[in-house]
Amino acid sequence: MKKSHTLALYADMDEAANALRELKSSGMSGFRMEDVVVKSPIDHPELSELLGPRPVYIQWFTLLGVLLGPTTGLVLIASAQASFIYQVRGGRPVVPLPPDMVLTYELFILSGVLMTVLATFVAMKLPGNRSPLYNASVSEDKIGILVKADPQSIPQINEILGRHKPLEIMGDQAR
Amino acid sequence: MTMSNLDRRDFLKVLGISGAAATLAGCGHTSIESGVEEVMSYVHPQDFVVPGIGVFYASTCAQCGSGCGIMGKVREGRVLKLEGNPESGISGGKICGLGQAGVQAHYNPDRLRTPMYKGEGGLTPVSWETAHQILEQRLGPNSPLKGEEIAFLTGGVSGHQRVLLENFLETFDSTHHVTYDALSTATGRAASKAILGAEQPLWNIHKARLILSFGNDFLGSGVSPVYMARQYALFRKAPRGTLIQIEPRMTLTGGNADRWYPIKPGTEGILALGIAHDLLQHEEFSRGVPQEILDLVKNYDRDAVSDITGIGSDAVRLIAAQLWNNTPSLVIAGPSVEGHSYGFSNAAAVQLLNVILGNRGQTMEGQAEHPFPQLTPTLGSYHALADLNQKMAAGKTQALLVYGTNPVFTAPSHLPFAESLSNVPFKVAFVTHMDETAGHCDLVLPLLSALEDFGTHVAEYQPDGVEVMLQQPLMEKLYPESKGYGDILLEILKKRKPEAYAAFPDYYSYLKTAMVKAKPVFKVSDSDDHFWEDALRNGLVKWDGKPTSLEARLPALTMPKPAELTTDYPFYFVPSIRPDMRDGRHAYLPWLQESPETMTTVVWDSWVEIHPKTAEAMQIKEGDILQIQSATGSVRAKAYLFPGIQPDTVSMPLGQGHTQLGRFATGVGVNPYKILDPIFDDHTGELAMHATRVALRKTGEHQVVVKDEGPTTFQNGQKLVATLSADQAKLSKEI
Amino acid sequence: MSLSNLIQNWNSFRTRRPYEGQYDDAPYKWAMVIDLDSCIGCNACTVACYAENNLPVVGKERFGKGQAMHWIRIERYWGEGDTMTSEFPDHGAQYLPMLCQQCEAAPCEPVCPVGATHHSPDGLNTQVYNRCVGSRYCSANCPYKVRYFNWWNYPDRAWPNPLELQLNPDVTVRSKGVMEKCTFCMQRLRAGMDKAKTEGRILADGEVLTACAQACPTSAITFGNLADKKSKVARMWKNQQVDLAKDSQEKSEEGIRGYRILEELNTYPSIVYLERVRNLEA
Amino acid sequence: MNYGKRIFLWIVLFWIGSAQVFAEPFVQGGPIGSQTSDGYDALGPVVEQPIEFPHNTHAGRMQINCMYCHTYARRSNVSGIPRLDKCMGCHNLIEGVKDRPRIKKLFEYWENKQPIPWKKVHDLPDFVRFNHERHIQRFYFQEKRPVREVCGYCHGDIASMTTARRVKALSMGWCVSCHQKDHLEKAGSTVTSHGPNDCWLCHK
Amino acid sequence: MSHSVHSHPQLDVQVERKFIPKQKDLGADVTWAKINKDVLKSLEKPRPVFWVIFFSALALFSFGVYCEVYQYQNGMGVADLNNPQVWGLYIATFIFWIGMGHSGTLLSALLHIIHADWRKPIYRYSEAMTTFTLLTAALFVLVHMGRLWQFYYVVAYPNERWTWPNFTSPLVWDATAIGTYLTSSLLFLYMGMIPDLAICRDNARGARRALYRFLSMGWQGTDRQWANFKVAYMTMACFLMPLAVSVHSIVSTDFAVSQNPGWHVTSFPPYFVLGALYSGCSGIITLFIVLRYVFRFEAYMTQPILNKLIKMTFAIAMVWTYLDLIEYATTWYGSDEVAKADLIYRATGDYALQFWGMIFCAMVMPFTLLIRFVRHNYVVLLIISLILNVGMWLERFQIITPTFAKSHYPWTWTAGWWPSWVQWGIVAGSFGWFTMLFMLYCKIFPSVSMYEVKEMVHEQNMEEKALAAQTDVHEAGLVPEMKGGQA
Repeated sequence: MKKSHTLALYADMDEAANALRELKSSGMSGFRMEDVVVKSPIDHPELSELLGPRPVYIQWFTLLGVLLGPTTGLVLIASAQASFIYQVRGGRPVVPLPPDMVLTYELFILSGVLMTVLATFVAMKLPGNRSPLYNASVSEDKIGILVKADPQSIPQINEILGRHKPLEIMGDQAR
Repeated sequence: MTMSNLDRRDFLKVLGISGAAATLAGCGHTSIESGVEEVMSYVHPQDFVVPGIGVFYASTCAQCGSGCGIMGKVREGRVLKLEGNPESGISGGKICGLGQAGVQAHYNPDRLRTPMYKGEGGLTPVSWETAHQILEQRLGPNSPLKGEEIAFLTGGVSGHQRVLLENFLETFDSTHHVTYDALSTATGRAASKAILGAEQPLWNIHKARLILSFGNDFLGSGVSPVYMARQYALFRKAPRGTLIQIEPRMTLTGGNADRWYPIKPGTEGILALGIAHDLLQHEEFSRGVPQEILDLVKNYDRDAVSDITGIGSDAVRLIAAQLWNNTPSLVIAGPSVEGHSYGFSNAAAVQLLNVILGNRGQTMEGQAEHPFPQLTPTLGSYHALADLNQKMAAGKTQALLVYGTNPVFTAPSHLPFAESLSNVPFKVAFVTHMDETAGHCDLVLPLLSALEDFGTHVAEYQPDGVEVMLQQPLMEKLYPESKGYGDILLEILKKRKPEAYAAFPDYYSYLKTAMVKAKPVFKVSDSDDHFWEDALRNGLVKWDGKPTSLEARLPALTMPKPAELTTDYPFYFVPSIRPDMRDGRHAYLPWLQESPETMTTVVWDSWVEIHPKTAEAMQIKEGDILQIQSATGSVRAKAYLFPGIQPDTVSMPLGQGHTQLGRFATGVGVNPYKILDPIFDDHTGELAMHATRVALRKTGEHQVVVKDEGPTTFQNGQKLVATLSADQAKLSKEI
Repeated sequence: MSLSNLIQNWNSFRTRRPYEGQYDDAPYKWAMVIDLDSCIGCNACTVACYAENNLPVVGKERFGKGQAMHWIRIERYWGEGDTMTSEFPDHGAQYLPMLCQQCEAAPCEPVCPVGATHHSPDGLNTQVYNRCVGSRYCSANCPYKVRYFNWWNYPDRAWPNPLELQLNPDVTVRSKGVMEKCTFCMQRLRAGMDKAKTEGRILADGEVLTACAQACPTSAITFGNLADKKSKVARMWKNQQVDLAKDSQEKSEEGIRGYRILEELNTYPSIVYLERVRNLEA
Repeated sequence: MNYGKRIFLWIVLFWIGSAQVFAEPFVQGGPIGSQTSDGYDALGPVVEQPIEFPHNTHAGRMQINCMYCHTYARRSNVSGIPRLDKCMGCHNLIEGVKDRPRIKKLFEYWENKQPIPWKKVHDLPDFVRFNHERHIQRFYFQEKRPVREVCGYCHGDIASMTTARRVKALSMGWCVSCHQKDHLEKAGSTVTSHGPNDCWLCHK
Repeated sequence: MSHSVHSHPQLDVQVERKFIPKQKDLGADVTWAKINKDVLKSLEKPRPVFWVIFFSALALFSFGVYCEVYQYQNGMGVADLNNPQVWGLYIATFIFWIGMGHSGTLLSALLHIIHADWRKPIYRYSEAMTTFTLLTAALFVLVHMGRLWQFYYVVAYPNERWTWPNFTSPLVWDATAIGTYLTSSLLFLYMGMIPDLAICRDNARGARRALYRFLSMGWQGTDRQWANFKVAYMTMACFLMPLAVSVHSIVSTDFAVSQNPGWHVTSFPPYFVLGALYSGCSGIITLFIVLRYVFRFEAYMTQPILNKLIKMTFAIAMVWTYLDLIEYATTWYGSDEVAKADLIYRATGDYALQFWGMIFCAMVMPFTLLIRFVRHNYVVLLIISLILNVGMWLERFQIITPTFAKSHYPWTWTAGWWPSWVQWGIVAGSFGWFTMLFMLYCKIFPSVSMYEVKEMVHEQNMEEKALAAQTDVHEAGLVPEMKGGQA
């Protein structure tokens, strides 16, 4: 079943929080709290808390990066040094550990960073298209609450949202 | 390895010049190419010729008169490098830097490539046809020239070049062969002859326990430096001999001395007499010494000698004591002893020591008698040039041929050779490079380089029997318009005296015939061809002459006291001889210009050496440009502070200051020959090169001295060159 | 497989050099002895090197800027300290032929970013011209300062025609931006070693010499194969009690002349110098 | 988050796979002939020679050993172009072909005593030294491989060409790939060794 | 600005001692909407002096390019480098630029980790500075290379030559470290900029809008995006801090692994890191003043923030001074005679002017930062921050040149070596290149982080709310700023 969206803009954080609280406690069918999205110019942990647990998985990617990067890096470097045209340099061992550790360390960081960035973009679903219900003011100073729900629940949701002094309520149909 | 001359020439043909040019691209040509370079092969080569592998050919080094046997590495028709020829008793497989640079003389970009004839606008290129016409017209069979009207001015020549030259003059009923050497040792040779009975005795350096050298740079610019250096190496092995060097300016040999004494220039004879004075106290030495000598020596006690020479009386005693303790010894004199108005007496006083010490037969012997005296080198002198100059100035000389010498550059300014040249109607120069003298000549003939021409050489100093050294081409001639010196002379001779010379198509056949004719003397039983091939392969033929004994004479001597320095000219002036530049004829060789002078490490320049103490007193810093003023003239040069010089002395190297000797020599440095005063040796009439006195004037200008050494000339506590006292060394245990 | 290669040869890859007996089984280890008592500072070696190795003549201006290219240079010192100890150099000058010391633990090698310089199996410090990118780190790190950089494109003008005909075809002419240094006349050694290998032997002592050793009029330079215990150079090293793999040498008695320059920097040079001897009482 | 987990898995796989690919060149060298990234073709250009020498006739039809003409290959760095008198040695005696244009040209050179200006086909960079002698000695004389194979490893099947043309990459990686292989030390022996790996062996 | 007391520097101590209320980092008038307006305006219309700076930088850069082309064509000889003096200004300036790059990370990463909020208005441009200084430094790697056209030999990639770079070379470590650092800080900069790019996107038109749209990748500021963003940002900050330390430590090994006197110093890594932070901080001060004026950022780059920045700079300067002095002390009291001679040569030899110049500029001048007048006079402060950086550049110069001039080997010592105009030209060009890039950046991208300043405003508001709610008047705002006793 195709879902519909509605977006409410709030100037005040407390009002937005109240709106969320009410949405959460309304217990109505046709929408899930997971589908509620808060759009804000800055991070508002207070609001996020109300949305329920939304775990972040980036650190696992980071862990993967810092494990794979240095190990494959070290093996590659050491094998390159030990490859057929290996040469002795300055009396040092052909596979010298301290220099290799330096490079391994750099690779550790590099792969960690790259994996983190990659994971972040994946997690943030970027690059992606903006939702049609986007309002430029959420990047300025307003807080937007975007709710995805069954079309029949939308009026009820709009009502809840409208109770907390929204500046504007937009919906799919408003377009 | 038999090879006819023609085959040889074919082999020496340069192949793959394009290959060489591509080498220049160096790292530029970094990818794999196809069809860009050419690769050629010989038409009909000898079997041993393998591309990519060098073949060594023996020849003789013509860079100086030492007559070292050399080998040239030839590959793809190019001579790449010269090495010493192990067959040669002189070089023994070794070679000096000057010799190595022979290859650059050959490939020099400034070589003369065509004959030149003086026309309206100076010298202009002409064809050989024209050149031959001119030569025939002037010197051909119809030439009216006779006797001293014709003069052949050369540097030292030997071997068949000399024979041909003299034969050539003979057809004019002339013996007017003038040999000029700007660095003539005629005075010293005369003194040696007078005392020891030989102009140039053999020195058994390696047998000597002590060498006392008065300014003789036998390791650097002496009579046979490579041979001497080889002997020196033996001398330094156990039991190690001691070298004491006494001279006003430290030479390369002085730099290697165990003890070096700076002496006031011109007082060497007095020091020698002072040493003799000490020695003659002992009956052992004074036995057989004539009374005149004893009387003469009596006046030179240590203190008197010390006053005059600037060498402490303790040092005089020490030197005498060492001569006493270390026998056999060897006492030799060099240019700084000879170059005074009383140079002969000075050198004789030094040689006297050898007689007193009984070095004859021990460390000094006579050279072996040469079976072909006509091949021996002619030794130059200054007064020969002065005589010629007089004749020329008087208009007596109608034709002058110049070969292997450059008097316009090396004659001092009081001998106006260039001006006198204008009195001679016909002047021919045989050169490989345009030089100052050739620039004043009417006809300049381009010679083959020493690596392209045949020839024979006999060294002035023959250490081991007698060798006739062969010079042969290592390469096809670079410039088709150049000709061999022998070939040119032979061509004129063929016209003047066809009955004797028509049989020889070229100088090569003349040489071969002459050498083969001399075969019996060398006690070889081979066939003629075999003998000749052997000679070419070895680069020499050898005759086992035994050293002769020396007969000592002790003539009466007078030893003048040198005049004091005056306030007008408060410095002694010592022109120093660079081992690589000699009289300046090698200044066009870039390797030599770039190789740092051994004592100062200066490159590409002239400079004036001053003792740091003197410089401090005069507030002179390194690089200050000084005017060096003698009574005759002045030059400007950068100051270089040099501790190895007597403080009242300044010294300049000879050889630079060319105005016409190719791109590498022209405009580099100044020519100190031009400020030498007209002072001559009383006995021989030679120019007294060390007798000039100069004044220094600061010009206020400053330039950086280009040299290899950095701001410090000390080891600064690092163990770089460690020195071990001779009594601690265990050389006999070494390998 | 690289990993198995790595694991199999781990020990050899982890060995520090030099170690005692390193060249016992090797056919060659090139080394030199320079007798400073015989050296007269005549520059014959320098010119020989120019001739053999295609060294460019840089000219006065560039020489003055310190851009000379002599792989072997004759240094002339006046004393051990930092000033003259007497008014005159009483015991002559102190000459030192300085060339690449072919260090066993060369400071130049590990720092090259592209590995253009490394240690060859016969104990030479190599320089691969085409690999060089010109970072000059090796020269910065060389305690002897015997590496020379092509500051200019010398092939352009150092050999005006026909001087270029003299160039040795066995040696690359280096273009601008490349580091170069003494190779112990590798082209000669290479040709000799190849010939010997074809004939199934190793090179005899003295069969191949470097250009400097061959020219040296006083034979002050002895060159040879240290791995061959019977060679002159090996006997001299032994006689002078210099051990390749030690950074300080213990001498059994006074008066043994062999030493290596700046040995205390742990470079393990392949050139032993013999102290200059002077009769200091003269 | 299923999406994330899938991505996670993909990354792990990709990483391991790319490490394998990355390691490959120094493990195995990659496919021979593929190392031409420096901008030249593995197949060299057609080179026009002064005489269009028919290798296919000499080496192909006549079955003449390469080293009969390129006689220096076994004793020098360079294999060399045969000397002119070598060509003449045979062609003087072969009357049947004397009127052919190529042979006429050859005689022209010979009569003028002119070397023939051949163009180099296998021209390595100037800083590289390749020693024919060692390769011929090792593989032809010691290992007793057929001469076609020994020469052909670098020069290709010359017997099928008229004038020679470069067919192998001749790049450093290409050289190294062969040096790295184990070769029999002698014919009949089982002892193997790989080629030397000293930089200064080939770089001068 | 609610300052009531102004003091004269000379009279500083005699100023009437009284409590000065602690200033807020941002003024009370800053609202979210104003932030957007101000910052976006900076992208449109900076003061005209912007163009003066930009075009002079472009001119300098062009001259540098000319010098480099000249050097490329003729060989490194035109730089008057020679056998011992193989590096010259190129490596000195390389290290200088790498060093400059370190403080951006310090501000953005370390201060982010420890939640020092005052960093927020100024971290963006410092990070941009990091990126561009690294780009400038990377130029020197190439400029310095004798065979620039073969630079790819240094890169580790499977190739037809079957060769690898030498992993034992500190230069390869350098390359790796700088590559990592550049990549990471570029990503860090970019990632931190995404919300701001979205703001730009929402307010721009035309080509700019397309650019911002492309770069912001569709950021909408959803709670999930913010949550992930925060975690990722913190994670990267944690990576960047040790990375920055490792980068300059590795750069120091270029010297420390060699045996050259004056380089073979154990304390070089921390010394270099601190030197880097030091020069970076003074660079940030310079740019602070410039940006504040050029882009009219007076409301965000406020005196209290500057004060904190200066305090941090001073502290770093002191640590650096200490490390520098103990380096001398260990050499002086050590037994390495060559190193000692080298130290003496530095202080008394040909480069004594540079040495004492460094001591003056980098060790003495920081003390002027203690003077209140200096801290409050932007012109003076600008000059002083430049002097500090001149000092730090001289420090790099006198690490390299005197060591080459007087190394282990006396024969190759040099006297009075001096770089040629080509070197100076390229160094000048590098300043032009950096300034050009940086100015261009500030013109195109928001150089003050809008969303973080918003956070800051938000937090200040919350704090005030909390304060108002509390009855306890603990002297949050009454801590005396000046040293001195109680009234």
